[in-house]
Amino acid sequence: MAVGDRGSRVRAAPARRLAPVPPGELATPIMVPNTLWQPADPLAYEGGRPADVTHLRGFGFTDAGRNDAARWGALQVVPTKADHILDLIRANSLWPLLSGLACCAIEMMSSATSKNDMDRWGMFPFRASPRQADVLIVAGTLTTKMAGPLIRLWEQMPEPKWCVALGDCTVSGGRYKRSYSVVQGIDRVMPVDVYIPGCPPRPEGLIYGMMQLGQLVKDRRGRWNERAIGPNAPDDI
Amino acid sequence: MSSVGGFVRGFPGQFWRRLSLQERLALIFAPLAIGAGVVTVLAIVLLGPPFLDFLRANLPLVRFAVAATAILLMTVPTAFVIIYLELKVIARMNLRVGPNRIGPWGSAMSVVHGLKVLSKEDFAPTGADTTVFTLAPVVTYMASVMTLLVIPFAPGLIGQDLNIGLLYFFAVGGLTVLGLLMAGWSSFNKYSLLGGLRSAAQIISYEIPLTLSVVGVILLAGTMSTNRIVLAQSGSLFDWFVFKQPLAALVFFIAATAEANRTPFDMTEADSEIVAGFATEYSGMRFGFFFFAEYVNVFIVSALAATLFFGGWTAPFNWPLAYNLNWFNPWSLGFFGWAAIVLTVLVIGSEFFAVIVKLLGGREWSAWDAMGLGFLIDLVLVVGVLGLAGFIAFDWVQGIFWFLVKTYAFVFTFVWMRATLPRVRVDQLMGFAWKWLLPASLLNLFVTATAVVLLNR
Amino acid sequence: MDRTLETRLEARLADHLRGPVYQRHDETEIRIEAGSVPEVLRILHDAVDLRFEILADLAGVDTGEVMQVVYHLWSPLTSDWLRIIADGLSRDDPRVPSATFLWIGAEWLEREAYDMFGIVFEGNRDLRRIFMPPDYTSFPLRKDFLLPDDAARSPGAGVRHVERACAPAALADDPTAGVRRAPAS
Amino acid sequence: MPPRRGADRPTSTREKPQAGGQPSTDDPRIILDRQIGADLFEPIPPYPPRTEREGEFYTLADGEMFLNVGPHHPATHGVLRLVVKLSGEQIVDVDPVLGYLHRGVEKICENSDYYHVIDQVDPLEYISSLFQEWAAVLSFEKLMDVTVPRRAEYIRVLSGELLRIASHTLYMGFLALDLGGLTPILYGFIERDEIVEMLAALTGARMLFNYFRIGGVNGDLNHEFMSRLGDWMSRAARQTEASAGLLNENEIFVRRTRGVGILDRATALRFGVTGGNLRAAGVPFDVRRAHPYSVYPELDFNVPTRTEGDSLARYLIRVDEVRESIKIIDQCLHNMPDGPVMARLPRLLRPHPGRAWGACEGPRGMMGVYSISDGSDGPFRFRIHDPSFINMETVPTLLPGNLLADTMAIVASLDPVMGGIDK
Repeated sequence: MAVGDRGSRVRAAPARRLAPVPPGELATPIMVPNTLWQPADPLAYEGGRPADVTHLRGFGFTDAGRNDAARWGALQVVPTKADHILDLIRANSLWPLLSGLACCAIEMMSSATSKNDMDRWGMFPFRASPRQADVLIVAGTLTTKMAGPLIRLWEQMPEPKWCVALGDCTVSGGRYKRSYSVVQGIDRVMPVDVYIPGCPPRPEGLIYGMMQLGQLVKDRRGRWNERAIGPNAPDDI
Repeated sequence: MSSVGGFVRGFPGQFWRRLSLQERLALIFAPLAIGAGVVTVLAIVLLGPPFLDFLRANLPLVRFAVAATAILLMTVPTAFVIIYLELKVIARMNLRVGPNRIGPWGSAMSVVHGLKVLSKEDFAPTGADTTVFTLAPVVTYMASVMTLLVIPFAPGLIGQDLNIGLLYFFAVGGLTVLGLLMAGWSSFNKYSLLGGLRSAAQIISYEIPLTLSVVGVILLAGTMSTNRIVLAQSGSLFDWFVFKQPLAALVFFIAATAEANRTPFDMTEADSEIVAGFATEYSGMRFGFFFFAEYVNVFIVSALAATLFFGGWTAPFNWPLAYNLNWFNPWSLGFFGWAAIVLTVLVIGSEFFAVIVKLLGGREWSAWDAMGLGFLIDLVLVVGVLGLAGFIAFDWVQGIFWFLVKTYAFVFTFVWMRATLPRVRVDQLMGFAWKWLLPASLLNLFVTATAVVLLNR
Repeated sequence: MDRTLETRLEARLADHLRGPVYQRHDETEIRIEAGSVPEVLRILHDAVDLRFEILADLAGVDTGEVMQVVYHLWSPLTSDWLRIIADGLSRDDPRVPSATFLWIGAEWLEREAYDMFGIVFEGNRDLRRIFMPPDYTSFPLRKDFLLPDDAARSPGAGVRHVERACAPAALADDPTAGVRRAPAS
Repeated sequence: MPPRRGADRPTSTREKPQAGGQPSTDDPRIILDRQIGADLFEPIPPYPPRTEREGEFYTLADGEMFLNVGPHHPATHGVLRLVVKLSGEQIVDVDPVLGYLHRGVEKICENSDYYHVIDQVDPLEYISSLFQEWAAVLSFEKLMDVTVPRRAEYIRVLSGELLRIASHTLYMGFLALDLGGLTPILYGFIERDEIVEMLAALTGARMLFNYFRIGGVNGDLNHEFMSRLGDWMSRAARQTEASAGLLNENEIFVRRTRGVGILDRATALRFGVTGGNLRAAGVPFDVRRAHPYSVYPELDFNVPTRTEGDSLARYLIRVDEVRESIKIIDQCLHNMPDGPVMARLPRLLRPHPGRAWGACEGPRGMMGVYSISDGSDGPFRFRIHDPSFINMETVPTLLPGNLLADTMAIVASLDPVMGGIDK
C-alpha cells in the first residue's frame, strides 16, 4: 500500500520494457503492506482518499496543508528571517530517534559514545519517544514486516522532521537485493533526506551525514516540508 | 524646472549616498535617542512623584507582583543553566567531551535545545483529552514555580516571607503530581498511564518522609518561616542544622531525590521500561514545559536542602556583614550621577581596551571589532569590580553568592547521581520509602522532640 | 568418529533404523521414519548409555522430491554429534510428530520449520508462522520458491516480489521442474 | 485494506472478550473510528486464533491489559516485539513476535556459492560476526575434508576471543543501560571500539569482517594489529576489572538482578539453551570443551559455571568469561606457530555430495551450521542455528510473575541479538 502508486506502474512495466516472463511467475511486485499506519485524518491527505504515500509532498501544497495550523503551528506567522534563525537553531539541535533496526544500530550507538561523540554537535540525547525526536535514523535492514511500524513511527514524529538512511540495506537493499522479505531501499516507503552508504558506515560517516543534514536544514530556509521524495528508482519502473 | 525638480528629488539621495554606514546609522538613531531621552526625562519629572506615591501607598501588592514576576522570569535561565550542567557534567563523567560547538564550551547548547523544542510542531494525539492534555504541563510548571516564592535567596530577597512557609512549600509542591497524573491519563497511551500512576504512587509516598524529616528542623528553629529558619542557622559553619539533624538531612535528601523524579528514582520517565513515561505523547512546547519543570524542580529541592540544613544564604564562617564604606555612599549620587559614572566608565574603558586590542591585534582587527572586544572586556571588568564592591558592601550580594554556591553544589550532586546510578524497581522504591525512610524520620522526630523538651526545661 | 556409538545405536534402535548408521568426521547419522520420531528421541534421551540431552538443532530440508526433518543431538557420553534424519515426508502434506514433549525448546524451531517449509508438526501447541507475517502464504525455503536474480535482469526491474502469486507455468505440469535436486547419497 | 494484525492497539479491559475479542462500544478505538469516520478498528488478533496457545494468550481476564513493547522500544535490542499481558504492573503472560528483521539469509546462501556464504552470514550475529563465519567454515571444511594450517587456527582463536570480549563488554553495558545506568555502556563501548578497530586493522572491516575462509583466514597478522593488541593487552585486565566493578559493587544493580528471571538446570536443558545462560544454570556445556573444534584442546582455560541461574549469575558468568578469554589470547600470542594461513584449495569449490554439521561456541552459545552439498559450487541447504533464538524462547517462561521493570532486565541478561534470532 505504501508504494501503491508505484506498484501500479510496476505491474504495467514488464510487458513494455522487459523480457516476457511466464504469466504469474515472479509477477507480484513488492507491496510493502502499510497495514499498521493510517493517517489520523484521512481527509487531510489527497482529498479524502486514505493515503498510500506517507510523505508530505502532495500534502504540503494542498489547501489543507497550507491551512493546517496544527502542522504549521507558529511557523506560518513568523517571517522568513525568523524561519532562517529557527533553522539555524534546528540544525544545531538534531535529536535522533533511538530506533535501531539491525547491524548499523551498533555503529549508530558507537557514534554517540565516548570515542566519537555526536553530542558535540547537539545530536544528543537519543529520544526514546518519536514525539520528541527530530531525526529518524533508519539504521539497518528494513524488512517488509517492519515497514509498517517504521512508517508509523515516521508519522508520529512532529514536524519539522528529517530522515537519514544509514547503511546499504536502507539506501538500496544492499546485500539483500535478492531477498524475498527486504524493502529495496527505504525511500520506497518514506521520504529520505540524507543517504549514508556503507555496510555498516563508520561512526564518522554517520556524524558526517548528520552534519550534512544540518547544512540541508539551513539551506532549506524554513521550507522543511519540501523534502526529496523517494523512490530513487526511475518513475517508469 | 526639471533640473530643480531633479535637484529637489536628487538632493537627499545624493547626500544619503555620500554617507558611510556609520554616519547613516548616526543620522538615523541620534534624533531617536535624543527624543527618547527627552521624553523619558519629562515622564520621570512629571509622572514620577504621583506614580511613586501610588506605589508607596500599596507596597505589599507591588512587592508581591514584582517578586512573582521576577521568580517566573528567573526559572527559565535557571533551567537552561542546569540543563547545560547536566549535559556537560554527564559527558565528562562518561569520558566524553559533551557539547562544545555552540557558544563558548557549548554553553548555548541548552538554549538552542530549548528554543528548538519550543519551535516544534505541537499537537495532541487523536483520542487524547485535549483540555487536560494541554493543562497538565502548565499545572506541573506552575506548581514548581510557585514553590520558589518562599525560598529566601538573601536577606530581604524572598518572594513572600510566609509564617507557614514550609507548609506552603509542601502543599504547593504536592500539586506537581497532579500535573503528571493528568498528563498520564489524558495521553491515550498506556505507557503514559503507567508513568502517571507510578509518579502518583511515588511522589505521594515520598511526601511523608520528606515532610516528617523537616519537622525536626521546625522544632529546633521554632518556626515554619523559611527566612527565620535560615536566621536560626546564622553564625558559623557549626550552627547549620545538618550537624544537629544529620539523619533528617539524609532522609530529606533521599526523599527530595524521589520528589524531583531524579535517578535512581526516575521511575516516571524510565526510558528502558515505559518509553518516556507521562511525557511519551508530548511534543513541542508542552514537552518543553515538562522538560523545564524537571530541572526547575531540581533547583528547588536543592535550594530547599541548602535552606533547611546548610544555612541558606548565611556564610559558612563569620563574615562582617554590610561592611561600612563611609567614604562612598552609593545612594548620594542619585540616578543621573550613577548613569553618568557608568556611561563614562563604559565609554572610556571601551576605547582604552579597543586601542590596546587594535595595537596588539594589528591589521586583521577592524576598528569595529576592536571596539566590540574592548567593550566586552571593559564590561567584564566593570561587572567584576561592581560585583566585588557589592559583595563587600551589600549583604544581599553575599547572601545570593553563598546561596547559589550551596544550591549548585546540590544540583551537581543530583547530576552526579544521574550519571552513576542505575534505576531501582518500583516495589523496591516503595519498600524503601515505607520500611526505612518513614521509621527513620519518625525516630529522628522523636529524638529531636525529646532533646528539645529536656534542654528547654 | 565414535565406533562404539554405532554399535550402541544399532543395539537400541535396530527396529527404527532405516538404512545403515553413517559416520563421517565427528558426526554419526541415522535415518528413521517420520512416524517413529517420538520413540527414537525418547530412547536417545533416556537410555543410560546414550543420554543425548541437548537438542542442538532442528532443521527442515526440502530435497526437491521429499521433505526431511533433521535433528542434531549432543551427548556427554560420546565425542560425536548425532544427526537424525526423519526422511520421506511428502512435499504436498509434510507431517511429523512434534518433539516438544521432550524438548520444549523445539517449539520455536518447529515453528520456524513450519514457516519456511510448511512442515506440520503434530503435537506442537503453537504452530504459527514465526518470521513471516501471519497473512503470508508461501514457504520461502522450498526449492520451488525461486528467488529472482539480480535486480537489473529480473522481471519488475528490482522491485521484489514478496510471494509467489501462483505456480510458474513451467511448474504447472511438473511441480519440480527446474528445481535443484538433492544428492542421492 | 489488508487485514491489520498485531496487538499494538489498546484494547478494552472492562469485560472479558472471546479470543480475538470483541470489546465494548466505549472502547476508545471505536470512539476514535467514529471521530475520523474510518474503519481502523480491528479486534486483537484480527483473525480467529490459529493455535490454542494464541487463543489462550489473546483472551483477557478482568483487570488485565495488553502492552505492546516494541518493535520500536528503547530497550528491545533491535526490533523485538513483546506483546505483554499485564495486570497492574505485573506480567501475566508474554508473546514474543519475531520476524521484524527476517532477511532470508538462508535462502540467499542457498543461492550463492561457498565464498559468498561466508560474507552473507556476517550480519546475523552483528555484534560478534566472526563466530557465525566460524561455524560456516567449520561445516564447509568438513564437507571438503580440508585441514586448516595451525597458524590459521590460532589466528581464528585469537580474533574470536577478542570479539568475545567485545561482545561481553557490550553485554554488560546494555544490561546496565536497561536497568537505567548511563555510564557502563559508554565504558563498554570504549573497550569495544578498541577491539573492533584492531580487528579492522586485521580484517579491513569494523563490524562485518569477511575474514575467515574455507581452509584458513583471509590475511596474516600485521603490524598495526599486533601493536594495537599489545597496547590493549597491557591494560585489558585492569580495564575489564574496573568496568565490571562499576556494576558488581553497585547495590542497586545487584538488588535488581539477584533472584530475577531464574532459569534452572532442568528447564534450561529442556529448552536446549546453550552458552553462558546454560552455564549460569549449572551445566558446564561449552562447545570449546564439550566438542573441541579448533586448537582449543591445546589451550588452558576454565569453563566458569554457576548454579543460581538468575540474571546476576548470567552477568557474572560473562565477567568470568572475559577473564578466561584474556588468558586464551595471552596463550595464543605466546605459542602462535609459524607457517601459512591458508590451505591450498582450488578456486572453484565443488565438494562431493554430503552433509556436515559445524558448531562453535559463540558469546551467546552454540553457533551451528548444517550444510548439504549436492556437488555444485554452492550449498544445497544451508541451515543456521543461532543461540539467541533459543535464549529468546525462554522469555515467555522467565517473565510471568515479574514486574514490567524487570522485562528488559531479564531480556538483556539473556543477551539476545535480533539479527541472529530473525536470520
